[in-house]
Amino acid sequence: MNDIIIAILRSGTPLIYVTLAGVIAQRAGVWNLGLEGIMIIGACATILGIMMTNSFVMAIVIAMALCVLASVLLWFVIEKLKANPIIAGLGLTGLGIGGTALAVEAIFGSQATVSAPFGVPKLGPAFGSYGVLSIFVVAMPFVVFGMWVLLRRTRFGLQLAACGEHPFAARSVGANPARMRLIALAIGGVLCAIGGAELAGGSLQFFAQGMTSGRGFMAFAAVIFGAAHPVGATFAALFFAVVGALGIRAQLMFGDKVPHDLLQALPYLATIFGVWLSGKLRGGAKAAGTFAELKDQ
Amino acid sequence: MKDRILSIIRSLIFVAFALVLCAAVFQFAGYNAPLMLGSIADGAFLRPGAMEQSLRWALPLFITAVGVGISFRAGFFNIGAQGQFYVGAIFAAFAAEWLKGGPAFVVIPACFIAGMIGGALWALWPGLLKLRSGTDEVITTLMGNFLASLLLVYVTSGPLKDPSGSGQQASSRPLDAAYRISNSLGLSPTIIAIAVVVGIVMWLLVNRTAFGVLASLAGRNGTMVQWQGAKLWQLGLSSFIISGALAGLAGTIELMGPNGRIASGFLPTHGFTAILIALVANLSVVGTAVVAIFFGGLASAALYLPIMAGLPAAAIDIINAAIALFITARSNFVEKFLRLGGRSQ
Amino acid sequence: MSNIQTPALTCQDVTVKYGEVTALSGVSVSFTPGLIHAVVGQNGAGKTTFARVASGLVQPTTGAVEIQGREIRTGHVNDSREAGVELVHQSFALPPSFTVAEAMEFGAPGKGGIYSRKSLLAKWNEHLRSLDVQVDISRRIRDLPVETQQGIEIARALVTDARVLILDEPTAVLSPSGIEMLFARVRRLKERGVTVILILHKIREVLGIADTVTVLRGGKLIDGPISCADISADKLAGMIVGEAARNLSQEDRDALVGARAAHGDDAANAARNGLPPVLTLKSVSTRPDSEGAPLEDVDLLLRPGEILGVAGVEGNGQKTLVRAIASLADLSAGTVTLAGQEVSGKPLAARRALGLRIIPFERNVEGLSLTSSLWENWSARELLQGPLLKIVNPAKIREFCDKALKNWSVHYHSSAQKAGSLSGGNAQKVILAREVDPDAKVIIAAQPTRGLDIGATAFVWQSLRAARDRGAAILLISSDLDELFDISDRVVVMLSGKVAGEFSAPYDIQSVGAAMTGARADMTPVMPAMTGARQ
Amino acid sequence: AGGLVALVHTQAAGDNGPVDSMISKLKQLAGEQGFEYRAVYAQDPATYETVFRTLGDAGATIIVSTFNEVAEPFKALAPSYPNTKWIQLFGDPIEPTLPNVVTVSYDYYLGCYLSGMFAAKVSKTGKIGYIGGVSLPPLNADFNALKAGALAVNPNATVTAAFAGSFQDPAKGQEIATQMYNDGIDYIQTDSAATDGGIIAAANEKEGRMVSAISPAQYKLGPKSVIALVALDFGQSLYNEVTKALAADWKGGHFNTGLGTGVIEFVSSPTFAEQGPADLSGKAKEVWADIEAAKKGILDGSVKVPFNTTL
Ligand SMILES: Nc1ncnc2c1ncn2[C@@H]1O[C@H](COP(=O)(O)OP(=O)(O)OP(=O)(O)O)[C@@H](O)[C@H]1O
Ligand SMILES: Nc1ncnc2c1ncn2[C@@H]1O[C@H](COP(=O)(O)OP(=O)(O)OP(=O)(O)O)[C@@H](O)[C@H]1O
Ligand SMILES: [Mg+2]
Ligand SMILES: [Mg+2]
Repeated sequence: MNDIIIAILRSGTPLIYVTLAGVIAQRAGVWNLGLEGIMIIGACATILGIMMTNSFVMAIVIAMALCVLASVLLWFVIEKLKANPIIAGLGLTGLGIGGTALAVEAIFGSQATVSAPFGVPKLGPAFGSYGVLSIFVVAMPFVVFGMWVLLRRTRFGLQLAACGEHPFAARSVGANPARMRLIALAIGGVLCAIGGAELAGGSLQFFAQGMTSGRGFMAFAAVIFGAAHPVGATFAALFFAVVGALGIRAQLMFGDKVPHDLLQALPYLATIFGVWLSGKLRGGAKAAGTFAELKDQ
Repeated sequence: MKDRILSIIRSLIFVAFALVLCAAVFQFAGYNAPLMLGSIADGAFLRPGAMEQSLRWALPLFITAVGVGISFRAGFFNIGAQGQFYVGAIFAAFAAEWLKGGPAFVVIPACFIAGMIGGALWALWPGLLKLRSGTDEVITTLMGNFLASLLLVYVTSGPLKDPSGSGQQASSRPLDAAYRISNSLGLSPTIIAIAVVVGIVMWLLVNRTAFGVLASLAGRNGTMVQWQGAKLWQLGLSSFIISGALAGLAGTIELMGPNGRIASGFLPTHGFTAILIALVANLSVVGTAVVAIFFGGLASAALYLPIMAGLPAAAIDIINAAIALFITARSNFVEKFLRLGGRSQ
Repeated sequence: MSNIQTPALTCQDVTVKYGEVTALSGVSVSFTPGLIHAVVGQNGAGKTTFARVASGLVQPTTGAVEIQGREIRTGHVNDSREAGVELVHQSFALPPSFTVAEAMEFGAPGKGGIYSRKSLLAKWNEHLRSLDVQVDISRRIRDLPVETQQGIEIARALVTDARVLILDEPTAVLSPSGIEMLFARVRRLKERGVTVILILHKIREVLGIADTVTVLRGGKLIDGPISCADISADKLAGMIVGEAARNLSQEDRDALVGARAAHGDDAANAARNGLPPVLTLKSVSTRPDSEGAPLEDVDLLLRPGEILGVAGVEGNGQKTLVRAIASLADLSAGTVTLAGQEVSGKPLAARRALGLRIIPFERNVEGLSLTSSLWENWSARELLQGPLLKIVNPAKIREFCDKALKNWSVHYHSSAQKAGSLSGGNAQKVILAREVDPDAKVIIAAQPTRGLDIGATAFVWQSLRAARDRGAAILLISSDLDELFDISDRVVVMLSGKVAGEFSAPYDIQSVGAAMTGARADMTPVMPAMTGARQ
Repeated sequence: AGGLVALVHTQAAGDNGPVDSMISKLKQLAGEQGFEYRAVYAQDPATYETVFRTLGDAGATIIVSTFNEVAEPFKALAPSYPNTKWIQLFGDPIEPTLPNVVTVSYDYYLGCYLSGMFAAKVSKTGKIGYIGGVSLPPLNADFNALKAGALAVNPNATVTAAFAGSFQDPAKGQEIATQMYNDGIDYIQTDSAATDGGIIAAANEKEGRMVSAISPAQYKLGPKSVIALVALDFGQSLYNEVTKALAADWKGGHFNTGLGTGVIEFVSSPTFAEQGPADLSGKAKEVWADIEAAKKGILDGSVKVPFNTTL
């Protein structure tokens, strides 16, 4: 049982941090498809940062700074240059994946995996089998709670949601949607940095090319699945982690009887089923209608 | 018209800006930036045969992108083009396998029909889920892409596997030459004709039929067309099916044209590029053609660059990404600049 | 009005340009504190723009704004709010997914710390109660009727200690009783020393509540503030409409300024009674759904050449009635017959083919796609009448559209412009141009004059009458009793999803009112007030 | 010397194994012999032909590429570029042979067979795992050989396969490996490029977990867990073939290389022998003679290893 919990927490935590970044952006009205790119920047910067500064704190600060910078770039392009947020987000993802590869190549002369001497601090043996968990895993529930408070229990959170849902309403109470989105994306940058750091440094302690492997997009799916609610999306991300783990289990149990490709498809099928079910529970096709034309006036 | 030209100029300015930015970064990282810029132009449009190569990549992208445009117009964020493209190619490959030995004039059309049906089916289920139970199409189509890639692995290393040699290739058996619609260069009158027909038909559908007008109205405000007596599910499902069928058609072209087979993991970014093209083109059919040629050129240049300028694969990703980041920018300083001082708001 | 007092709000030489359009030009006006001021003008006169400048939402191209004698930075909402100006928007600005409590909280001033759901409920319940807004505070905005939404907007605007409250067309969405409650609320605010600026269309409302009136036309200040005591309804109408005043018929002019129209053309009534009905609802009941009270056993009969008014307090099944006729609500019992054919199971398309036309309640959601071009909006009905793959020619459609829009004297630049860029009156005319065609047999007109200026209102009435005279049957649903009485040949009253009574001219407002409130004793005290809006 | 030598790799760089070693050997050789080189990543099978054609047009003297997937484009293009020497590593012979194409076949699965035997001997639980990137035919063959090897030693052994779905997802590799180890599997054969790193990381978490990887570069990732390698020295192979091709008397044809030639080898880790748990390193040393014997048997044909590309 412990093993299962640990495994789920480990695979779920990076996803959850990035999902929260997606949630805050979504609520502020930005479809952030750059999550993948920002996350990999966080992963790369953490490992390289540890190698260079030999300090975890310095490394995570560098990672956060770079991720916030990437987020701000996205904000600038969307908000100031009025670019299409989806395309710009995908562009940022490409920039993150290519940029980290190029950086590794430029620094080490090869694209091979780079390992750091240590990673994110762990709980340590005092906690028994949970000792292998990193502090970011432990912090995760608190961060989720914090995000829930920020988004659902403060005036700031309400104004942020108003900026996403009805910018004119937000403006008419004096909130500045552009600035709110900047704040949301910057906070998202910090969260993505943590997500990336946890992915690369939580238990692996190395950076490999493209190691986010679509987790940013899964996080985005979790945002949609969880209806941009911090807790809902967290559970959606956890759901992805659980079905991922079950998919592996299925391969180990039935791999000799059922084609592996089919077994690997199970998490995706489960996701489709989950989204279908949650859509049904939320009231079917009617509820899916959005306020598409609720534009800033 | 003036607006269109303006927006093309604007895009070009931002693309140039992105390229210069990349060049600066690469120069800084120790690569030869002027050579890079030159190679892009060469690779895309200037060197002999470059136009053909650009078109080779552009035409299937165009077909998929037009389809993507249809479903986006109808208000569905169907990002499943990649999966629909794969499933189309898979269906066509099965058709080709089963009909092997038949006369080309039967087999080729049958493959195309099979491919379009495959693509359409792969769009149909997310469409049904969306329209019947409100299941978010972003997630279902994204999952559909993953599923289709797995299916491709499965069929190319299972039922359709090429048994030649030691049987270690994850790809289907090469198609008989008689069934190919182009050589491996991928440009033939047939393919051009298909693209032109698709372009014309889709242009007519979008701009000259009641369906086109109503579907985009429904995409912007479904409630309003419902009050006009439209069946939303009919409009919605048709757009899903059309976009899937077109992606499937593109998959079939890749199979029967340049590739002559399907291989595990082939053209993995086709769908995303098509979405990019559709959005950059603002979903207009003519715009899609223009933008597809631009991206075709880019694809062609991306294969040329690492060879001529010695850039690593990552650098190519960066160039593509920077272009994506900036290509839809519409800062009004460009307009201000173009109007030379004219006041604009 | 004494001169020593510093004005509550002063605009100096305010000009606002949106690109080519000049929404306000050189407007200088100042409002005495503690009074109720009305601002009137046609659609597009610049009233909303003026309100937005005052509240800091719009940065004027030139000009200055002073509040309580202090000049404020223009274009900064927070500065205006701090100075005590609050604006209640014409189309409300509350995020639909918010609960009432959240909608109150998100606009409150200051940082506000962390709240709990309970504390929020307690806090805003208190506030709402103090303002007489009755609502379940944990419901979502999108599920609330417009009156309640407006109450919440006003309450939201009053969370600060607002000294100047601007209400942009608050009466447009209200029923007579709602209007009276609003006016009572406004009068109480006045007693508390708040300066209230009301943007209104109806002259009788202006004269009924305001102390002064200010008239805008074409972005220019025509006159004001003028004391309401010094001006007649006729004169005011003339000032608002300007040159066009001469084109109004006496009948409309009377109606607009609040005089009772003459009714009772008995000969015509008798002739109509002989004709077979064109729309019949026979004991229609609908399944309950999320969108309003279900119908219960409704019988309705509509003959060619008549205007049947539907009165009722909002939320008593009028919406469902329209949706049932449009086949958008599920019937649980009963039949609908249209032009002699039973259409109970038939979709809207088939009903429209038989001559059904609908001017829906929600102009901007159900009636128009704001982000689509005018010609697309205009052509939707006809396009849906043919097969989906029918080849069409947009150039031709645009030509026809231009012709139709010209016929309906819509003010617009090009048929390619987005519907969202039209003023309310013009937007409504686009819908009329689409729905009132020669083939129309039954026209359902739901709140067709809501938010329209007096000229446009008269225009709608004329159009509906003309359609009736052509032989079309019109079902007019309105919360404005005056409107109903003025142009309906018969009126039915809806109450809790049932038809609670039928009346014919001359209407007795007391008995109609009694039917509207029915057994609901709690509503009865409001009754006398319902006629209060009428001078 | 002189000219342009190009390596077209169809797997991403950064695998700590074959691709990285080919690139570095190419660099090294370029330095020694003074030619211009390019390492081009061709991710997409649909683009192989265009890439080769562009290289041919650019006048490349030697084009090296890998795996069977490039066979069709090689066959199609080599005749049109007679002055270019084409080398396909890890490929089947081309029939009929082309004068300017060399194919080199590898029998990596044989190494996996030996790994399976070794696993069955050192495993305490008799449970053996295999983690591949994607379920492609060559990987399926590796797994089948691994299983055959294990069963040849211990008919009661269980050999379980799982695929990460990507060659670039170490976190997934770690997750799969952790589940396998928790199930009692104590020996995992990796076959998933950069995903391997995560598998080794999972093995490092508890003493007694063993991994067999692919490249000596991986020793340092798991000094106490990487017990052996089914080594595949693509880099050396590239070095040899390109050196031959640079000489005057080069001819097209097919070469078998693999077990016994130094290109493919099943080797035990010297690092593990020093730092690994004493019981396991002792056991490894003890059984190694049997492995050597089996290797001889394979080479002289007395041990038959099945080759099966389906799961
Ligand atoms: N910016 C946004 N983007 C997408 N959906 C949003 C956004 N803001 C709000 N929503 C929607 O609003 C709905 C309600 O969200 P909300 O956070 O109020 O839920 P809740 O159940 O009230 O949460 P809590 O229990 O924390 O108060 C969500 O289901 C979500 O669909
Ligand atoms: N954001 C905008 N962009 C361009 N033009 C605008 C904008 N807002 C208003 N206008 C134009 O400015 C003019 C004044 O508009 P405004 O909304 O102030 O009129 P109004 O008097 O409030 O009309 P109504 O009675 O219909 O509410 C109109 O011509 C309108 O089309
Ligand atoms: Mg809530
Ligand atoms: Mg207005």
